[in-house]
Amino acid sequence: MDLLADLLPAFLRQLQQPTLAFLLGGMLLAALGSRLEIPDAVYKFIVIVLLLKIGLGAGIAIREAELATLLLPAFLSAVLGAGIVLIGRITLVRLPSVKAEDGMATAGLFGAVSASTLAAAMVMLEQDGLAFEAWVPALYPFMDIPALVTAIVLAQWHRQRTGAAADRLRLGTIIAESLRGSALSALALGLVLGLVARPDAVFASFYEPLFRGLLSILMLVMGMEAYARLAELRRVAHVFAAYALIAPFVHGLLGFGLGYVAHVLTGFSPGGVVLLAIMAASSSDISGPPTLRAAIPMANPAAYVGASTSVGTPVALLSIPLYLALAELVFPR
Amino acid sequence: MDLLADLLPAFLRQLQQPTLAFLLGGMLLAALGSRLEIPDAVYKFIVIVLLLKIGLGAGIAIREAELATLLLPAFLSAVLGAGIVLIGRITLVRLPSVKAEDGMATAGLFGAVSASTLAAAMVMLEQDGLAFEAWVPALYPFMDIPALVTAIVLAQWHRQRTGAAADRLRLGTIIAESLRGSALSALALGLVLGLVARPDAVFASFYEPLFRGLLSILMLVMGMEAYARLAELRRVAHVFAAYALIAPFVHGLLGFGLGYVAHVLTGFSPGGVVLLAIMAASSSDISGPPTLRAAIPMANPAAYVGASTSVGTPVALLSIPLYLALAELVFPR
Amino acid sequence: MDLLADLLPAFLRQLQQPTLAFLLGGMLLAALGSRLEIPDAVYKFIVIVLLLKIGLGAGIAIREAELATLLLPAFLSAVLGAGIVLIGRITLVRLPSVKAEDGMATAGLFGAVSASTLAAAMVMLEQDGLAFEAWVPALYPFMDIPALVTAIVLAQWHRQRTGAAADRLRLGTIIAESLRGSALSALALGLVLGLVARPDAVFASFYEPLFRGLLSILMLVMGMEAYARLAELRRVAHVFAAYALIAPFVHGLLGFGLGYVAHVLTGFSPGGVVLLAIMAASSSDISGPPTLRAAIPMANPAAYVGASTSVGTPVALLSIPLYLALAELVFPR
Amino acid sequence: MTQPATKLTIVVERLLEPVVERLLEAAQIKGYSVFPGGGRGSHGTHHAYSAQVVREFAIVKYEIVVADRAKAERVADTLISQHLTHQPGIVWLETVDVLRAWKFASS
Amino acid sequence: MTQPATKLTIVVERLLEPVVERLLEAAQIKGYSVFPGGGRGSHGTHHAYSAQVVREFAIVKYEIVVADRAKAERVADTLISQHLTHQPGIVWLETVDVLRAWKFASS
Amino acid sequence: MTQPATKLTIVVERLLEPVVERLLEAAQIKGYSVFPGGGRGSHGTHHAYSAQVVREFAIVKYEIVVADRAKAERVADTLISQHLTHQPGIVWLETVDVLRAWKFASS
Ligand SMILES: Nc1ncnc2c1ncn2[C@@H]1O[C@H](COP(=O)(O)O)[C@@H](O)[C@H]1O
Ligand SMILES: Nc1ncnc2c1ncn2[C@@H]1O[C@H](COP(=O)(O)O)[C@@H](O)[C@H]1O
Ligand SMILES: Nc1ncnc2c1ncn2[C@@H]1O[C@H](COP(=O)(O)O)[C@@H](O)[C@H]1O
Ligand code: NA
Ligand code: NA
Ligand code: NA
Repeated sequence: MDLLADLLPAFLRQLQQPTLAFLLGGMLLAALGSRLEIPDAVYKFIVIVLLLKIGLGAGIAIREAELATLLLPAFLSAVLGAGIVLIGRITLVRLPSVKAEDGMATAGLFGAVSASTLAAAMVMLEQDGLAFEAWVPALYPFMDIPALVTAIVLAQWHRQRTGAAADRLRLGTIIAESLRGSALSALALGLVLGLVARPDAVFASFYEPLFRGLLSILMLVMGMEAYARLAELRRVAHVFAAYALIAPFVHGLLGFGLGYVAHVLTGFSPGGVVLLAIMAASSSDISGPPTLRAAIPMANPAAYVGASTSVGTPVALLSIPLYLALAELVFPR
Repeated sequence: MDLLADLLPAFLRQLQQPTLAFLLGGMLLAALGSRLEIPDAVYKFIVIVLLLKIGLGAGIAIREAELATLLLPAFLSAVLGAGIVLIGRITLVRLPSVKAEDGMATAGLFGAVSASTLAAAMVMLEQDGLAFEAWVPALYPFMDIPALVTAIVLAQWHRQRTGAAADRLRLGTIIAESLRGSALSALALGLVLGLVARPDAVFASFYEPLFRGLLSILMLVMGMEAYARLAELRRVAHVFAAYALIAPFVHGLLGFGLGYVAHVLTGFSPGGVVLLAIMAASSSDISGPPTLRAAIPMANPAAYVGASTSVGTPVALLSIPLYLALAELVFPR
Repeated sequence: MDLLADLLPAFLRQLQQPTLAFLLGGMLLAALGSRLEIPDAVYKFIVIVLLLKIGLGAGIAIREAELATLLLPAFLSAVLGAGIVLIGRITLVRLPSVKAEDGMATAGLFGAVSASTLAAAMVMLEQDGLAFEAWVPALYPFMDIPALVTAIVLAQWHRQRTGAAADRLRLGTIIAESLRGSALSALALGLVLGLVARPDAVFASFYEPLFRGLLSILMLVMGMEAYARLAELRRVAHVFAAYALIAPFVHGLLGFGLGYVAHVLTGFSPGGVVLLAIMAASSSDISGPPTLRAAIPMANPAAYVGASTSVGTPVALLSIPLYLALAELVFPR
Repeated sequence: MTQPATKLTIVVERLLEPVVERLLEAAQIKGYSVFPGGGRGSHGTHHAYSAQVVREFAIVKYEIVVADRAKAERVADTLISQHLTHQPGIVWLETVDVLRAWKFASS
Repeated sequence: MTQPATKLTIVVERLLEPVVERLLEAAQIKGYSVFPGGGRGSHGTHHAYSAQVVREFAIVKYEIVVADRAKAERVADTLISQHLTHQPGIVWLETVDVLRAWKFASS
Repeated sequence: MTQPATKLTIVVERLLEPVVERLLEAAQIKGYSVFPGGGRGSHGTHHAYSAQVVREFAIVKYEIVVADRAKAERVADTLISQHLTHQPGIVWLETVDVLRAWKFASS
């Protein structure tokens, strides 16, 4: 009760943060039938710049970081990614109205990471003055890839067990395909350039100052998209909407818990714990869907893309203040 | 004579302002047959960012403004919007070579407001150091919507009188449709976010610094577009070109006059008077045409879009220095 | 030997410059099969902004420059542009496996100038603190147009000699067509506005700060494009690849030499000498190909576009450090 | 293997998108494709690329393959008589051979 | 209701746009549609999206519906013989059924 | 002057681009055109413009003109049976009259 009394005003205050306000604004516009359109090219450009910025920042930071401190968080990220999919396997997929492949693909997306949610979280942490190791965003692929791989492998086992002829995909191929997607490519390129080149000047003069502004427009797109896809979601089983509503909180708290373990063991920063929680809570919106579409073609994208984009991503974004508030309780400053 | 001697050098100096220089440059490029192309996606992105910026700025300002001071200017804006269309009804539409619907649609566009002209005026006022209440740009819809509604209603009356079967459009629908257009949507979203969210940081780090630069590219597009559409205009009656050449001055002076009334009565700022004049002088280029096309399908877009985009908008833009000079005479600093 | 010992570490250090690092990164992504895509609209927008910036900067500078000092470098630029094509005519085109038209078109592109290479060089000179007259980039068309014109005229002579019916193109038409291309249009517009308008404020607040950042993304595109076109190049005679590998060095040293002459005669700055060398070394990637495609339709674009984009441009970009190092030796500070 | 069907092509301004889609909905037609473009006709030129100040006037082409030719003709007639008297737009029909004919049979 | 007409399809690079449009003008053809795209042929691959360093090589498709088949063939022949010997491009004709045939009769 | 040929039209998501292109390659078909677009079908709506969060799901239309109808049918059959059972996509064939028939004869 007391906790809630603490959380509610903090939550309402955070909704006024431009990041979330633009998201809600986009939903509102779509709901009111606005004809505002952000061109596809602009959307893609924004995502690439944001991911390059995240990668560059992380790469520059890793130059100075002690590599040993990264190991535990990276391992925990992989555990979270694969673990969330396994949890989906034994909950969502078991439900009577859920086609097995649809459920596995959905769990795969929720195990994976949303680049836009991660970017939003970074801006909101900065706004709040909650520090994190600059390499934390580089944990993204360590959570993303294990989740997608797990989902694809589970779907293959399922096909084999049910006797359907499945062309076996090899693990290496799946991982390589994931990394070739536009989101992870941009992030990885940024990382490598941040590590081996000296992009500090262009980072400070271009990527860093544009980050917040471009994010505000991305949030607008995500909001409009989320609303637009709700219609699609309505056509599939309701359990997907229910899962998409509840799962982010469960996954986020799991992430917070494991992050706390790293905090105790190796001094992982409070901001890092929050980012880990939010990555776990988020569900893939850019890179995951095409990977799954290619690897689990029998799954219905209306189910998994709808669940992730329409419900999962906005819920994850709107729950960022929750983890910030939690951090305030758990790590008193 | 003396006035002209004062105005001419000021005017020539203002033409060197990058805003107008880029406009003229765009026309020149088009006239010389340049193959330079600004992609559609970039054009749309620029317009959205500019309108979000205008809206955010106005919204942030309204938070602190006394609402009472807004009422008179808003009312005068609506009077101007509807009044300009009525003036067009009893002048342009009466001319023998003008089809009634074409004339009403054209008057509708000239009563409405051009977002790019408004943005250009804001930058030029700032450059000149002429202050205005930051909420003035939010008067845009108060002038725009009454103008379009008046034109559509006049066209419907005309059809009914001439016995043609017209499917009656309801007032509420027209207003809602206008607000759903991309321009007003972006402006309104900015306003709301400026009012209820706390976008000051992203406003200062992104929207404000990019405003001038993106405007310079928008002016380039407007210039090229204006020239390109001249050919279309040549195919319709010459009175449209004549109207488009003269009307902006008449409307601008009307706006200046009513703005002056507000100055005397409620202390409306000199900069606000100038912006009101320029909004009145401007003619809609983005949101008006599709609204009219849908609501007055019998009107020929070559007439009204040609008149507005090819002649009206450049004339309004190039007459901005006129109102600046007038303000210097009327409001000695 | 000693020279090489000086050059190598400098070269490796320069590869870490973000400009070249992003280029290599783009190649790497393409080689690894990444699905990262920079939308066409973004690519076009970046090129236009960079060229407007180059033009504006040069125009602002020319306002203060003594026109006489421009004459010699402009003349030398034209000599270089035409001369390089003539050299190609008596070397590349003579080789047995080379179709005459393919050879002339390729030589034409290598005589012409790459806007992206020029922009990259400007940023790297600034980074290195090597000053140049701000009007130097305006030499671009003085080298570009003579090169293209020479190639087209040579191809026409060739057709006539071989008895093929060629529709004679007139010189004026070729030059006008070149200037109407998007690259030279944007540059020329910037120049004119820089000269006659007062764009200093928007230059400083928008074009200048975005230059480096947008260039980094352009380099990414160039790198991906270079790799993607390698496959095409493999289908044409190997001499094109060999020419594209060697010619930039020959042309660059020629440019450096003629620039040095201007340095001695009229005090042309060391930075100007380097930029002249790099323009000579570079090969046209944006405006040249369509001009040649229209004027020498019998030439195979796989040969000339492949040679220029896949090999010529990256080699020219990667050789920028060479001319910087050379300048350090020749012009001790 | 293949079966004859009718392809209805509609070229209109984007402004009419909702009208066309409502007509198809009303006719129980579940499938169509749409392609952005430009063109020229009695109402002037519509550019296919580059900055368009008024997007809603851009040209789109609908291609609708249906098993039932009479239905395609009905949609075409309604569209033309009710919406294309003042607005730009053209319509034509073709006979095509489809695979998996069941994909084009509505309800 | 419908009347037979001829649809001429021309697939060329954007570079040839002015050529095609001049030919249509000369043949008194007042209406056509144009769609951006990509493709592959004897002159290599043209990408349909993503950054193209050379825009003018992009593929466009013209679709021109005319009442008079002979005229369509004349345009096609001129284009091919005068402009498509070295440049990429293909051309084909189809018979379609148009509504409002008067929209396709030139002058 | 003109000779009959077959136009194969394939409407699929961009995701299937490599599949379609591999099939054409295997069938020795050297020429095709591709157009970006949108559409609606049994797998829901694909928007033709505006921000698409997942690009790979956008609709593309392949138009492939070949001299040999049997070959076009074979490609269509393979595509449908091996790849379009779960994925969105439709396929149809038309007879067209081409100029320069040699451009469409494969191998
Ligand atoms: N004869 C034609 N062939 C192909 N497309 C046409 C033709 N006439 C008109 N169009 C298309 O239909 C649109 C509207 O035509 P209109 O109603 O004549 O203005 C044009 O912009 C073209 O895209
Ligand atoms: N057989 C074909 N079917 C459809 N389109 C083709 C075909 N051949 C060529 N094209 C198109 O025409 C363009 C030029 O072809 P080409 O002259 O063969 O290089 C290609 O890029 C394709 O867009
Ligand atoms: N009847 C149809 N006519 C034209 N295009 C269609 C039709 N049905 C489906 N399509 C196109 O094919 C895509 C996939 O269809 P489907 O396999 O039914 O989901 C759709 O998005 C449309 O672009
Ligand atoms: Na997750
Ligand atoms: Na007005
Ligand atoms: Na050169």
